[in-house]
Amino acid sequence: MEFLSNYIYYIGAFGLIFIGLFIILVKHNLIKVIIGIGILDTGVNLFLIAVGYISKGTAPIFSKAGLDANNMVDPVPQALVLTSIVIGVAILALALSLAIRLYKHYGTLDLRKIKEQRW
Amino acid sequence: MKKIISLILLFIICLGIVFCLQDIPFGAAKTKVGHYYIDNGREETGATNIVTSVVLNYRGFDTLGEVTILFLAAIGLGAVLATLKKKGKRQIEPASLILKTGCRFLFPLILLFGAYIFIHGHLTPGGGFQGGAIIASAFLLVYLGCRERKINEVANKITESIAGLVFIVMGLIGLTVGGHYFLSNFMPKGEINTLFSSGIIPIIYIAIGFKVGSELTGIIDNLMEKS
Amino acid sequence: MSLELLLIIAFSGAFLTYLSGKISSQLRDGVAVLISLGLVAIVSFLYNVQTETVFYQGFFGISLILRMNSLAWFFAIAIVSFTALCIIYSLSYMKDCERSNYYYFMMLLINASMLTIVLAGDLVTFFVAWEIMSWSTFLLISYNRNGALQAGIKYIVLSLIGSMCMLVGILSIYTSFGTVNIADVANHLTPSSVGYKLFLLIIFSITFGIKNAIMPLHTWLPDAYAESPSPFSAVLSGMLTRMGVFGFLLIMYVIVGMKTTLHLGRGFLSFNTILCWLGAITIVIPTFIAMLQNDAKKLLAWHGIGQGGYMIVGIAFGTSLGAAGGIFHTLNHATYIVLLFLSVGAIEYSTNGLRDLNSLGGLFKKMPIAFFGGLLGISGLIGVPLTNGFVSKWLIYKTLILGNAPFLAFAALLGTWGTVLSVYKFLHNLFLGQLPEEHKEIKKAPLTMQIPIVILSFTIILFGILPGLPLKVINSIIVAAGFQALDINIWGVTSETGTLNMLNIFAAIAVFGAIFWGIFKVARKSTPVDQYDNYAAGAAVPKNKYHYTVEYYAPFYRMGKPFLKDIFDMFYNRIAEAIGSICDSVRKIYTGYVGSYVMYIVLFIASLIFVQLTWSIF
Amino acid sequence: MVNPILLIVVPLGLAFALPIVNLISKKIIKYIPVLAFLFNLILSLLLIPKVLEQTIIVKIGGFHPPFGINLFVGPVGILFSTLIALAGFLVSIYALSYIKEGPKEKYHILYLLLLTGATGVVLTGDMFNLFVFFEILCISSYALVAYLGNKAGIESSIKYLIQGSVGSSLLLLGIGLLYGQLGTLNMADIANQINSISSPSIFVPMIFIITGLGIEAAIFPLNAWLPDAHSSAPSSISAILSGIAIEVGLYAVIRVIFTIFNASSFLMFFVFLGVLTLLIGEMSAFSQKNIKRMLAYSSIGQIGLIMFAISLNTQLGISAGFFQMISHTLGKGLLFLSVGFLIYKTGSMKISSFEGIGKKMPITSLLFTIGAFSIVGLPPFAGFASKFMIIKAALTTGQLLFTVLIGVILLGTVIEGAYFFKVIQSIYFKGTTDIIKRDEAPLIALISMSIFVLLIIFIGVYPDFIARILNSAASEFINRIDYIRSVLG
Repeated sequence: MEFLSNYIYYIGAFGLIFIGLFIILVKHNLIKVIIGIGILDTGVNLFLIAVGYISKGTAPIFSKAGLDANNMVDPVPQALVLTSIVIGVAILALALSLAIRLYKHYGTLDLRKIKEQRW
Repeated sequence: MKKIISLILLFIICLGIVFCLQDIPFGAAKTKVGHYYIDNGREETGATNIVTSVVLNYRGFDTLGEVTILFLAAIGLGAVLATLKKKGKRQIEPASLILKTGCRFLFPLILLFGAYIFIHGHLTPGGGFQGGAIIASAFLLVYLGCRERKINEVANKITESIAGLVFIVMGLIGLTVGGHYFLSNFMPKGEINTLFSSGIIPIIYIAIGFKVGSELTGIIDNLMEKS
Repeated sequence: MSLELLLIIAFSGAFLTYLSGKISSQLRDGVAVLISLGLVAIVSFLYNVQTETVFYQGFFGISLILRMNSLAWFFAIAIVSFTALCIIYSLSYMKDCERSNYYYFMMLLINASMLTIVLAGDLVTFFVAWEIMSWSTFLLISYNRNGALQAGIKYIVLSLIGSMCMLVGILSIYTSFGTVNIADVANHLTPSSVGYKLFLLIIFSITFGIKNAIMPLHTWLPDAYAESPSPFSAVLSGMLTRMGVFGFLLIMYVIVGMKTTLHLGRGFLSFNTILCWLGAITIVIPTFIAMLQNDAKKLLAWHGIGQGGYMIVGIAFGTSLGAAGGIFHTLNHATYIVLLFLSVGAIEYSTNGLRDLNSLGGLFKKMPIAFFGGLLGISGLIGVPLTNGFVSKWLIYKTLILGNAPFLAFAALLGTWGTVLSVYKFLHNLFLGQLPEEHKEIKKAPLTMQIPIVILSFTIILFGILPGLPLKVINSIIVAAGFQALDINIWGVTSETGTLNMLNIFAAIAVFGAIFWGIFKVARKSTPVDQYDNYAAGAAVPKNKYHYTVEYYAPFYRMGKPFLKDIFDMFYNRIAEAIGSICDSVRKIYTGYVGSYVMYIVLFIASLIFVQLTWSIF
Repeated sequence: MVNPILLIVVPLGLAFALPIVNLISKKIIKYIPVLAFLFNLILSLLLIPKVLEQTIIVKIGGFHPPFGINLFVGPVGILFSTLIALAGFLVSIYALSYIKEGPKEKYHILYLLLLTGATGVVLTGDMFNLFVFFEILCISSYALVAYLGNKAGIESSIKYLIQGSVGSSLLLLGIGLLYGQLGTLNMADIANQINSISSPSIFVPMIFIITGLGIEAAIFPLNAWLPDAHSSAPSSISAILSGIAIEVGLYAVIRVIFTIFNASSFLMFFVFLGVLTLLIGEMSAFSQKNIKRMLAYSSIGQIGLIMFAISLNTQLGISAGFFQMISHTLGKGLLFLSVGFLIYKTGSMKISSFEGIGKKMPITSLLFTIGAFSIVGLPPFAGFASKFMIIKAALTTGQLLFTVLIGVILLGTVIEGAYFFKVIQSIYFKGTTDIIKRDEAPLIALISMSIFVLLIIFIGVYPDFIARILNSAASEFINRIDYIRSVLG
């Protein structure tokens, strides 16, 4: 139980990462695959935040006097996650627009049927 | 079969990560760089929100890249959807009066809230990206509520470009006046914990707020209109 | 005249020809002839010059060297003169062809690159020129479209294999000794191990063996010769293929050195013995395959392979007589094979591209010059006394007999018998026998085509009667390679076991010839009849019914066909097909299904992590 | 003062400004990339002598390296940025006449950003910044692959996007793991501390990072997107993707292996992977009917060759690898550009449809031929010089294994030669013999392609011209201590 409470964020993060990868690997529907990419992204972001967390820490904002600098979480992963989220948004937006175009061309989103480019 | 193989492979990767994570104890003390930022961030940048000082000053170049990526997504989306033939006028069912009025009422408030978020980025949680996203949500609300309304694409583009240019120009001014470093905080840092403090951070965050807002709006617009 | 300037003229001449062709075709013809003759003049002025100059140092700091000595001069003069003759010949042969600018450009480019090969004083220059020669040859082989395409691909693939081998060899020399200067390399190589020398010899032999079409590597040659434009076939067979002989001379006697090359290995398995036997095989089999050919150029092509065998046997046997014979045979072979290709070309020109031996015949009266060219050519090919082929073959036979190699000698002799049979078919089916009806009226070959034929015919006789002229140069080559000098006089060679003196032979033949001519004149009884004045079983033979040239050697053909298949060619084709199908199945891994692509990525990571966790090798 | 930051900022600023310019005048937008990369080219060339003397460390925001982001402008960086600017400049000139349809201003923005991303990747000295620029490079490639909006383009783009985003997630995961262990993102700082942590916990992030970057670098099992994407993009973009993008990806991979992780034992694996990549690429290209797909597979082969050379881990090997990158950029760029107009005029990508085009477009065909010769490695073109250097490097090591592998590589070269020569035959020696009316590519495109040819011949004949920078570049990779010291002071 202690193990779980110690590592729950890691387990959650990697759980999301593996769920995302698993979806990308086994699902045939493009939208599901894009959702998988989203989950994968989220998992990575969660992991980054978990890396910077310290037990019972506060946000690294000196909004009022008397905050203990030693009790603040690492601000770097938060900055990284900010960037990473934006990148995730960009990729998802582009992927969805491509999915729209692809559906217009093929009339399906089943990746097993979208195999004109091969060999 | 494929599922089993996938699971086995993922399990192996999982094992590797577990081995690796042994060296990264959860919730331990802060690491080197983070510690430095928390200790020196206020003096060096003048922002009380250390995340903001990291995002815009210490790692400002990343943020420039980040803004670029969002810009890229908007442009890329436009490029992908551009050649799509528009179907005839879509039949839009007009929204109910309550919805319309609600939208009209909420729209300026959301804008105001977004502006508040990005203007106070260096003091409180939040910043340009968050504020921009909130602004974009206001436009999304308009799309959902007052369906016949459209954004002014030209104005949107101009906002987007100018906001991006402001970022670059601020950086270049830093290159010429502020100790010859790109994106250096050449403006007076002011008194900590006041609105007009921490040099170029608020200016850039405002620019980012506008840029993110207009870009996300552009994306929403493209997806709504062209599909 | 410095060597750089010579090469600059050669290369820029090629470009100049192309550019002038854009202005007018007459100008281009003039420029081409001028350049090629100019090169002949310059090279002949360089006779007996020995120089070595560094001309460029910008290529990774390697000093690139040009060098002139007797070996280089001998090949250089041969290259430029044969090319010049072929260029002159082309003036009318290529007149109405498409892309003639391109043709002349490539001819002169090949000429220039061959010239660079023989003048190269270091291996990098040698290789660069070799490659330029290879790809430009490919571009010209493919010129005739259709069948030529396959031939071109076959040529360039084998050629690439060869040059890659050579590149490895050259770079291994460069990394071992830090120099590519041929003379320096030879010095450095003397103390190195036998194994390394053998490695070099073998790896270079693959390259040169492919170029010189030694038996298992010959497969590109018949198609390439047959499908090229005839003047280029002549250059191809006369000089370009013989760059292989030059290469063998270079690697065996200049770089590795005569003393070590001979008997490198154990007993029968020594390098030069094996090369000799490959040469012997190359003499025998292609000669008999040639007999079955019905395409005039293909027939000559197979002979080209066979004659290459003589050169290899001569060179690889490793006595002064043999080396001289091999080198001399290279020159002689070039003379008569160029002549034969030009004669065939004249027929092609006159009959609008026919070269099928079954459908030609009786052209003797129509094209006397071509006939005499062909006659002298095949005489040289057989080695009839008073032609140059006789001298070099005599030298080679003598080497083999003196060297106690009866089987090799027998193989050489067998080759000659085969040659006699097959070239007679060639001469008969083209010039003798009945003239088919449709060739009654044919174009006359123009003067520019006849001049080279006449010059070459004259050269055959000249070198046949006065072999001392070229042998003098050859003597200095073999002396430079470390062999004992031969005792040369203008009429032939003197050696302790028997002297070759063409003067005596000439006298004897002249006397017998006069006697026979006299008898023939006095006792002549025949009456000429018209071509179609034929009767069989009392009935007049319908025209074109019995055509002598069809299915010549039919019984032999039936006998030999099962055995004389080109098994190597089939073997290579099989390999090529196999590689093709392997390649085709390899690309099936790109299935088009994106899930499997991601699976590859995950598999990559998982396997690496698995390996690391299990064995921790990284 | 010329500051290397301008190499990134100026094209970026121009890209941001382009929508406004487009509103003012639609005609001048296509000249903006030309200007931007001309500026970059001049700036890079000006910087080369300075950089060769001493590495320039650009501190962004004025913060000292482990705390702020820095650019590391060493010989490698400047070599790549020159190459990127050169290719970008020439291809943008080409695009003046090539890009005629679609949302043009978006094309130019994406094009600018693609190359800006590439420049950023090669110049940055920060791990996360590398990731950001890598994403700029990747996302603009996704969009540009789909630019034509046809079935093939969209399909390739979405497949590329799926694989690429999986890769970037893995990359970020690796960076996160590394940050968790070392608490820093600066490459020099990571490199400085990397020996202090145990091997399994360093291996996993390394694998993630290499895989993430390796997807863009087209290393063998990770390269399935490449043939689709390179063959479906507009030809000018294919030239950039083949000539710049994958090489920048490979640069990132080897930077990670050499400088950051110092994983020389891993390089042995890379040698084999390189040979495998080469063989798979060449064999897949062998029986292709589609010309652009063939060229794309050939790029995979070339990447394998570069990997092999660099993984030899000697001064000579690494500089040979860089040389091969340069000659590949020039050669493959030229091939894609010339093929672009061949396809434009015939309307088909099938090799069989090029029969007889040698008469219709003699100059373009000639340019294609020279590019093919250079890629196959025939003298006197650049490909020969680089191949010469690679073989020399492999033989200099004196190990039998490398000699054998060189044999395998040369076999791959023969296969490559076979399929390129088949195409050349179709262009010149197949089809009708009738006189066809000339229909040449536009002059401006021919000029830009001719510059490629001139460079190919010049470098092929005079390789010493770039020898010094190649040598310094190789030293930069070999001496990682110098790298760390020059950044951290």
